[in-house]
Amino acid sequence: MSPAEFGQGTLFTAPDPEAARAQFRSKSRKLADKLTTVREAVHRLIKDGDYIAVGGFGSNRIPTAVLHEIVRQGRKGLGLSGHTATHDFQILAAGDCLDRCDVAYVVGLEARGLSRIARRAFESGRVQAVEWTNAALAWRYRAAAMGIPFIPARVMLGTDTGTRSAAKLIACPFTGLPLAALPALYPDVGMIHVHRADIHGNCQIDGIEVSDRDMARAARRLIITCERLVPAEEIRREPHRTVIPHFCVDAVCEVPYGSYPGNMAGEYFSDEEHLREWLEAQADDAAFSAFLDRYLYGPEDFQAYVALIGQERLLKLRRLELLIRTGGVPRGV
Amino acid sequence: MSPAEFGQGTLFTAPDPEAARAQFRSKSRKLADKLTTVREAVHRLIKDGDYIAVGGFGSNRIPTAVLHEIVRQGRKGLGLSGHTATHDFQILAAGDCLDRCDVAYVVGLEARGLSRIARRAFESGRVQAVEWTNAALAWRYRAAAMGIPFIPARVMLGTDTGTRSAAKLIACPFTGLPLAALPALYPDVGMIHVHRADIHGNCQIDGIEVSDRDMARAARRLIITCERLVPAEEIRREPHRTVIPHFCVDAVCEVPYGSYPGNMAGEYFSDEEHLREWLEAQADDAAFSAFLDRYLYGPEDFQAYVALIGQERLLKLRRLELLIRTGGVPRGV
Amino acid sequence: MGYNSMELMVAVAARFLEDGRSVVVGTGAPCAAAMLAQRTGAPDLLIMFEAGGFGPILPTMPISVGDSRTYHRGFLAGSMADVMDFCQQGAVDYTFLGGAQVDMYGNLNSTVIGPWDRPKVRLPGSGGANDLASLCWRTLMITQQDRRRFVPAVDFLTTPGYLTGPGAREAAGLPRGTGPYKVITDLCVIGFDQASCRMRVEAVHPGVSRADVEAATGFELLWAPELAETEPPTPEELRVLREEVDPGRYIIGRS
Amino acid sequence: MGYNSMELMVAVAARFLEDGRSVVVGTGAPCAAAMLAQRTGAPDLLIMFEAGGFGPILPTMPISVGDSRTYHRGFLAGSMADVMDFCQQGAVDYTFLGGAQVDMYGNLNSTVIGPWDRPKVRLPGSGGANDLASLCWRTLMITQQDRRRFVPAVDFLTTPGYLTGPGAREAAGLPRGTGPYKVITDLCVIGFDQASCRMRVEAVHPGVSRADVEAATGFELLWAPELAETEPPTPEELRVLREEVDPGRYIIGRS
Repeated sequence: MSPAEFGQGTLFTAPDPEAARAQFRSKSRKLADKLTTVREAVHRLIKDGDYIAVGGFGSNRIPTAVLHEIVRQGRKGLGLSGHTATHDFQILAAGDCLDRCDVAYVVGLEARGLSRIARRAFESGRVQAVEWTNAALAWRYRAAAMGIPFIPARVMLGTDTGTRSAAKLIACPFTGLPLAALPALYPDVGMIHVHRADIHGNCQIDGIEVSDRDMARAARRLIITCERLVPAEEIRREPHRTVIPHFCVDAVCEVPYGSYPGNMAGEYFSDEEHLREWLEAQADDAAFSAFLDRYLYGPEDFQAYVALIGQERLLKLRRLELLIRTGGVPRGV
Repeated sequence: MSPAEFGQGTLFTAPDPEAARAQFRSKSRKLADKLTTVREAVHRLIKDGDYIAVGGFGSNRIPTAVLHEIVRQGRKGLGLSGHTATHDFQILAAGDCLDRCDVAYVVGLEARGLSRIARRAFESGRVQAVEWTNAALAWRYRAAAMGIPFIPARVMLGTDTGTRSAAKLIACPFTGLPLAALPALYPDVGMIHVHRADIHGNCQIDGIEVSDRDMARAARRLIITCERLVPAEEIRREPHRTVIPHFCVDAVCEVPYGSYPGNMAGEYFSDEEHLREWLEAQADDAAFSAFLDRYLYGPEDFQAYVALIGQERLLKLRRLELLIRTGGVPRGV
Repeated sequence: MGYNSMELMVAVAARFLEDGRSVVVGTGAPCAAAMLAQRTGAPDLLIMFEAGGFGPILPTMPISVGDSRTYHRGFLAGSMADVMDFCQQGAVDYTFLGGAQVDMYGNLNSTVIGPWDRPKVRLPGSGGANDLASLCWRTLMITQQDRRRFVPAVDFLTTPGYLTGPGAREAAGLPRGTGPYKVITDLCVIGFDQASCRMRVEAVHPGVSRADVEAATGFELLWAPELAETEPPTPEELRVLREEVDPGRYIIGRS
Repeated sequence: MGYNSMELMVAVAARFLEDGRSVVVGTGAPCAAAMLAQRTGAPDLLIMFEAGGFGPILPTMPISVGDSRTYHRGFLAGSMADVMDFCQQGAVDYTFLGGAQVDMYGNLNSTVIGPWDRPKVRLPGSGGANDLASLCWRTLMITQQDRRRFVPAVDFLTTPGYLTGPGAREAAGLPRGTGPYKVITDLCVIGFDQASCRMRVEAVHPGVSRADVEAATGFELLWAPELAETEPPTPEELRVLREEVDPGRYIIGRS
């Protein structure tokens, strides 16, 4: 494959580190109080047309509250980094929020099946796709987090994925090896759900980080939702536990069950029944519209959505996550 | 500066990822019992002429026991990654173990002053220097840890440091920006002191990691010393605390006070008095020889060295580290 | 002892995984194969999941490759880059992949059916598949075999097999010595001919004929000179699979 | 209130550090300046150390830039790459550096005295200095001023100032808008002339003459049209410095 054939896709975000440096310079390093509501954070920090990146892994540790709010506030023309975008993607597809997507993994919910509305977003031509891979997007975040315009990698080579990407084929100056140069990806807005944060935005995550350490550093603006707000002193007791430092963060929102219906390590397992409802409702447009009214547009905020789900079900998911067997149907409180 | 002027230094280690891949392929992923003595580990894993990398940061969390043992076993012709090499460097210089060095920071002990024997190693021409920076060496480890032959960076540009490095000047394929291409650094042997490890080599570190996460992954062979051996189950209780996974590791040695006279976070502060003795003894060759006989060649192993220092002094360093004031001269046990 | 086709495929796949080696798996059959291998010949098989889980003691089958089961009592819960870095570095021996289409060189399509710019069906895309097939030493597939799937040419080359044949991976810059290793289908076990890099049937399952296999394949297959019959799952493999690996029968089913 | 030259330099340096900004410091005077700034005009100055410490509540002066004081009750204890990545990304506003030699463009030498391949004195090398001066927005120096140190040409250009003058940093590929900011010596405060990128004296310390400064400098200095006299340390600055920042007088001395 010649360099000209490789990387014919559109580059949705500029990899220029100089513009990004100016942006990062402008952010304050103050230990300010950034606590706010999800509504206010989305209102203030996400504009129509922005390019966004979602933390976690599709149905695990996802910032569901922010995604619902984006749909409720009717954001349009967003770009998305589709780094294992599963339930997060279908929420945005339900709101018809997107018009372009760097695709690594979209439209599927892993073994659960394909999302009809997500498929339709692409098949209708409404969302423009450029192809990448999960590692490529992860490493593109890393390049941005490092402040370099590209990082080389040995993936996408020889494939149509490479042809339809916006990477470039280069030769290694030391070894002559052909390499894919992956352009830095600086999202306009990142959104990440974490286990614990202080009001300044210092964050701890239990379990896998997926790509959130690098994505948090790559994002020009960053919204954090957390299961639990903790005193700043708790962060300072174990500073090696901090995954995201406060000066990357623009807004902190306390959202218990914030990854629901996704999994949250040590807190609650994914609600497979509700995810199945999401997929099945899409078979019929009217039914799906009613479904969205009930679960997404109806509740005035995420807490109302969670209340609709009910504590009994949430406790069941907690027991499932913690592998606590209750000898039959889990009982309510 | 033209590309030809830049990077005139010798590249001591091959950045070729293919050879490294073959090496990493050959390592076992078994949860084997890798517990051994420092003597055996050095004997088995470090050969004359090897290129080595030392973890920690000069006088902080350094694998002193391994360094002493390298000198005692008389290894010669070693190459060193001089990424803030301070007390570690002067130990190796005392044994005349080195003949080449990628220099970021050497011969000094930060504010403590310069090491005469370390200076002499370079000024005599016995050790060949190639110039780098701390970040450059850290990122070279990262390139190796990532399995890519180089990583671009915006340092060393326009300077004699760049000229005397073995980096290459390239143009960014996206932005045209001039960049320093830093070749991957795969040390033959890495050596790292950690807080806790299991017998398989899974490691936890408290406090800063410096560059050890990437260096551990970059090294072809890896020796771990730990303050404390812990049951494998303790590692599995908090898997997000693991900095180095077992399959990178070739030998695990339990060495309490293993960073002495360096600092070990949460355990003991650096012994500034002993470090001063090290520096002052170098003023006179005969005195230094006697000093080495007493502290390095005399003790048959690291525990004998630590015994020579004595528990009273070690407890004093612990109190200093923990900021425990004892109202005057710290008392013994 | 009776067994079904999925049980056979999982048991056969497990036998290819050597002890002391590492494998990146997804959910489903590959995960079941790796778990079975750990409980039979390969207790020290290191299981990894692409989202960042290393060496879990799996309490149940994961539902997502990023759910908390994938690092339950693991020795490392890291990042996706951790996993991919190790793959690129050469530390990962096996991976399991699948796709909507596969050709005779083991190239996979999981991106689109139809033309890319006007797809009949938009599929998920590479995910980590292109990465894993590019970087891990050996790629295995567990798949149903039929002409819709085993096609002369994939609509979109998402994930590299041997590309256009001998030398093509290396010429493209992919790491030397990597590539497709085995394809375990419901009909047979397929390897790759060294000279041509094409699929070559090594064994057919009990009761399956050469004609059955050819009828299910949209391209010309090579055949090993001494074609074997697949060793059926042993009673011990079936016991472990049914009682320990997948007691809920999510993967192996109830039949 | 009496004060010594080091106290003056530290106090002056502290005043240049704006609140809500970040600074990578070493041990010694730069650390003292940053600590003083936090206790006077810049309570939210973020202090970082190159080995990985972010935002410590410093219980004492660190001895090493990697010792445990540098992240004592910090909000992040990370890696050297963490710090350097943030510098390269544009998130770090200030750094303090020094060297055995400096020229009129603020280029520093900390590598060798004499020719590089046969040095009279081998010095430590760049350490993180080249990185920090390349990547942080503004570089400050606190240094004694004399002709051995302020030289017409450095023996080795370890760490970039403005290199050969206007446009040279950008041409070399260094991030736009970065470079030397202030040099605080025992005699005066020096900035950099925008047009020529050369050192320009902005203020002389009380009791110091222009001739004193010129006598201590091995190259031609520019002079600000309205030369100021340095504001001496205030009683409050001195109190904080002596009682809180450096009660052991390791940096500011006892005189």
